[in-house]
Amino acid sequence: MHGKPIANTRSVMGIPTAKLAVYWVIGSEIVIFGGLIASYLMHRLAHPEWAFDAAHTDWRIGAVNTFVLLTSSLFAVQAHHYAHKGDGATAAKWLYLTTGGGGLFLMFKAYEWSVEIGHGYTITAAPFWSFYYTAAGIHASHIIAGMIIMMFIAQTAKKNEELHRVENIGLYWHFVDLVWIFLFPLLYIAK
Amino acid sequence: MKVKSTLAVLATAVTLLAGGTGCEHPGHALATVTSSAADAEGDALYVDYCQQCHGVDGEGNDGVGAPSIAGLPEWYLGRQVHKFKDGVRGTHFDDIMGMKMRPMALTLTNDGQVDRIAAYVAKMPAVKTAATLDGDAEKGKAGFGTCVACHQADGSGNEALNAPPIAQTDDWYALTQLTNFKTGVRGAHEDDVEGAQMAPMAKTLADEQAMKDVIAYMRTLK
Amino acid sequence: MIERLVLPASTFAGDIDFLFWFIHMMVGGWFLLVQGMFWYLLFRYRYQEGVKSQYVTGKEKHLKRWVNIPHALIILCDVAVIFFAVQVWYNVKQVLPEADATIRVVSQQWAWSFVHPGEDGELGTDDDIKTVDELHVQEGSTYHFQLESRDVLHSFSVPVFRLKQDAVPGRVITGWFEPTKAGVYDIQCAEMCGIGHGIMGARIHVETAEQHAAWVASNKGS
Amino acid sequence: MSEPASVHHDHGAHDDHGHDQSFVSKYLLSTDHKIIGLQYLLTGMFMALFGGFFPYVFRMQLAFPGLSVPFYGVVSPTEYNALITNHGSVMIFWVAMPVLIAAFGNYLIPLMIGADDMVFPRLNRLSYQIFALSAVIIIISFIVPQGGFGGAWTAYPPLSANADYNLTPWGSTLWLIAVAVEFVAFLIGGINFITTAMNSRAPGMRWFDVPMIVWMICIASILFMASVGPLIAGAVMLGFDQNLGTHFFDPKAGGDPILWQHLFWFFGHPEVYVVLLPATGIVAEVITTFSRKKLFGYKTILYTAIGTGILSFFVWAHHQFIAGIDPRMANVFTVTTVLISIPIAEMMFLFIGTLYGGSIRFKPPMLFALSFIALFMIGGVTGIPLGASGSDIYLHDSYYVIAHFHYTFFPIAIIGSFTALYYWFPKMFGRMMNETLGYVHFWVTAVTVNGIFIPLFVLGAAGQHRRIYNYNHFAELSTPDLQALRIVATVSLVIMLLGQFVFLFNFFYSMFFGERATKNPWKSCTLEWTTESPPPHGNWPVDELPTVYRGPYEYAVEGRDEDYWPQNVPN
Repeated sequence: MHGKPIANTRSVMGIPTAKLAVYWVIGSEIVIFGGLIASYLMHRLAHPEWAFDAAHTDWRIGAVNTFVLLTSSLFAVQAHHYAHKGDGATAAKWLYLTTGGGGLFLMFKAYEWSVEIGHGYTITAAPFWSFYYTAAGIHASHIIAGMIIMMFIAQTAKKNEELHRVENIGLYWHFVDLVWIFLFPLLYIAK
Repeated sequence: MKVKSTLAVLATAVTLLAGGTGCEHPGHALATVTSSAADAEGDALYVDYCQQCHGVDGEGNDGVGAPSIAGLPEWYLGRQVHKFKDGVRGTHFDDIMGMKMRPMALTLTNDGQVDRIAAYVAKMPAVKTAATLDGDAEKGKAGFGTCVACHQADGSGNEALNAPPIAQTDDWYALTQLTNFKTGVRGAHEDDVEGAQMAPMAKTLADEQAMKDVIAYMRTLK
Repeated sequence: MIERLVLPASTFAGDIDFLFWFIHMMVGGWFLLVQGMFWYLLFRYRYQEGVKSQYVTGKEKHLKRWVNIPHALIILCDVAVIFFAVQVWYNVKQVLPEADATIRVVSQQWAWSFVHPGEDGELGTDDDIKTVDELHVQEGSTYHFQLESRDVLHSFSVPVFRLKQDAVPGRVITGWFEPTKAGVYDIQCAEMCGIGHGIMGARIHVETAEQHAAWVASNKGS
Repeated sequence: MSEPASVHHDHGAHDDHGHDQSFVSKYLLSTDHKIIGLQYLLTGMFMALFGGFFPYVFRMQLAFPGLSVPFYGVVSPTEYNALITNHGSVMIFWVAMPVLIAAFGNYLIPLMIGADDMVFPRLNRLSYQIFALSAVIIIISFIVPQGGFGGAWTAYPPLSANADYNLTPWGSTLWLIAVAVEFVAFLIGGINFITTAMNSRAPGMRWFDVPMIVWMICIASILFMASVGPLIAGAVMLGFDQNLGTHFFDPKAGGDPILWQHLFWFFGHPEVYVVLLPATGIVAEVITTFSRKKLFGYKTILYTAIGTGILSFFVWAHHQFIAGIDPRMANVFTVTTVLISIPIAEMMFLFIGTLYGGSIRFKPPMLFALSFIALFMIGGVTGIPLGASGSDIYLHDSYYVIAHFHYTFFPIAIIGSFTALYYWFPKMFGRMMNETLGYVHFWVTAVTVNGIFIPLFVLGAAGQHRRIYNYNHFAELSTPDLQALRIVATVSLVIMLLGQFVFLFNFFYSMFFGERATKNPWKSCTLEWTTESPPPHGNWPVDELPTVYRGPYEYAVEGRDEDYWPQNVPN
């Protein structure tokens, strides 16, 4: 609306303000997912019989999705690289690719879920499935939010404005990726 | 929370004002006023103490174990609430639903509250809830013969014989209560004179399916 | 201090009362001391014409003493509190003494039901005595209770015994008590369990051996 | 990012040009941290009217059970439960948090660190808007069919998870949504506070030159952020249990109700310190100013705050001693809980030590700050018998607990807020509050609070349990003696609530007709007193943003004429 306050331009800690804030965002997200994963683990360890349900997840789709997300994270690194050099247009292209990776992830996810729901493994089918859909769903909502923000940032980056944001969304994206790295073995591999 | 009762009080106030200023027959107006004041009070009591489980229209809630009560006769409602209050119902180890109702009845500590609620609920239009059981009405017709003596052929009940109307009763509730009567969960208390009349009748029904059939027939009556 | 308000009627009630008294003496002494210091300072250093405040940073050794020494003493008191607290806890909750009898306590919205072992002293046999809102135990014998819930969380609380234990649906929680004084006391529900929580009470009848035997005999076959 | 400061110039130096803004853009859509702070403050005060009215209703019911309560009517059990549940929720989430953290955090952090605004002004506004939305949702939750949620503010499942148990399908869902939305608002706000205080301090302001309240609000925000995450995850699970039919917390289908208790109290206990710390920060500011003293051990106070914060993550299960957890765990948590007395006692000692050698002026803010110390001490020491597992067996969920935590929360949320309001009112509105009315308000509040809660200690020790709407149903609790205590508590409450009207009158009257305030009416050292009262948009003229030369509490420094030495005055 108005210009930025002077407060925003100060950097007593030597870290750009926006980046500092992103670290705090990630910190608060870590505890959210931490709580969720800890709850899941507590249950999982107490109920070995959940392995029966867990066996019905499709680890191949999970693995492909892990690969897709990791690749998109790589794209985000590329975007940061070009943004750092001041090449907003190329950075934007890489950001679009990253977003595309997120989209691909969601498409696989949608297919996977529709198959599972088709087999009757709905969110209410068993406690395992409740956790499965809740954890993956919260994660997917982060992917969607990240994609939306990334599109906006790509728009401004194209005009060579606010290039520092490219790195910040990249940090967020790596974090979302990392959460998946935790979720994948816990939900798919551990049988 | 108090929206409904506040509205009722407002309505009473408006009636009062109207009666006090414009009406040509003061006696008639007074009658209207008192009856609607009683209604408003009954309504407030219903909202405060019954609605949570038995629903806005007295339609009940099978998830909670609360039967449909709207339109049951005043004498029956009042007597049952008093039985709950006095520990004649709802004090058996296996009467899980009754144990939920008993404390609610105990909260009605002021004199006359039970009667006012009973009068109010009796005036509510009866609600017949959807069937939840798979009984065969044809087969149940024969079994219903036992019931006719007290509850009448049309299931409308008979106050003289302490028999409430049963044509509107929820099937799940009827089944639980028949089972309770049969197994001595209800009607076995020494002070439950009316329940003691019903208990042997329930014992004539051989098994659960027989009960379901009778209930299915019973609910075709109205 | 508690014993003046509620009768202690179980073997461990005295321990808990002692702990309560001990902690209150402990913290009460500190409380009075610190409040005394606080009010003294307020009075001593109130604003006076021409008197300037002192520049004190809190690093001065002779002043820091006033904070550090009491602080070290508080840690000592903490240790004492922890010691007695854990000791009492261990005796009441962590170890189960040999039981003379076992009872089942079933909680539900909004009533307590109890299963007594009956004449044979064994739970789960035909002569079990099932009651609602009424628990009968014998003075001087040790009981194990198996606490269950049919729906939500409840808490089995007997103030005269200083006993409290939450009931968790899906679990059977075992605890113990040994009544020491005959009489009739309150059982309360101490965990929010819905709209009837406020009246989810029951009575515990602590009876002498003869009374208890008579009660068991009178309930034979029920 | 690299926008030149001059763009901002016209909002700082010539702030009066704001007059062409409409009311909406100036007050409702403003990104100015001071306006947002006031929005939080007024919203919090508005919610306090709700949260304060509820205890009037249920205490009247407890003192005179079954009778019609004036201005309300007869209280049914359902309503009683909804009232106590929402009294707790509203007071903590919609009064204490917005007033202590958000309102004063927003208003004071930029001013006290010498910045012109928060680092993310628009995010700041968004945080308020989300908060306002949550307040609207919780108000709506009272008037939906079946009434408001009545499962206690802890919302233990399965009661809260299943409408067949709690009988309030709408109320419980809306309550949960409101709480979750409120958490999001405070996460956003908290990130803004921390980032601002970390990165935007005035030139020369080192870590230990930061005023205590800024520290405390930031530590509180970090505590909140670190503790609320699991509960947010839990809230999603509980919401699914309520509305999608999952069974995370329902043992009938493999769930575990105790899990919620862990998630809730892992947040719930640090939450106490989330609101406590800002209040102690406020007290630190006020007692230094009015006793003309440096804090007795600035760093030690800071370390005790951090220590308390860290310890608070390891004590949560003391709320669950008898909840069916492994009894051996209770021993561990007794130790950690009793250990919390170490930093907190130290902090109180240091506050009292600050009074030593002072020149104490008993103005209304100072009286409130002192009563915080005196009252909070009662709350503190009565926490020990509750934290000690052995005595908690008896005291758990009794009125002793209620009295204990009200002796902590009342000083924190109510006394702490009043301290801050009386102290910073001249800065916020440019006028002084009426002192006589302030004294009347103080004495009424600080005396009657004891009349409310001391009887509750006795009732708790007598075995009276919480959340019971009519004690006449229990033979041992319906004695005339105990009933007399309940009536004493209720009468005290009514007097106290009436006393608050004195404050409300004083607040709004002084806002418009009070005596004009100078820049620095209390002769305080911190930076907010170096600008106009009220501060213009941008806080200082843009080329006069302060530079800091010393710590925040340099009172009575030897060899100076004035007894205070503001942070921004060069040697």
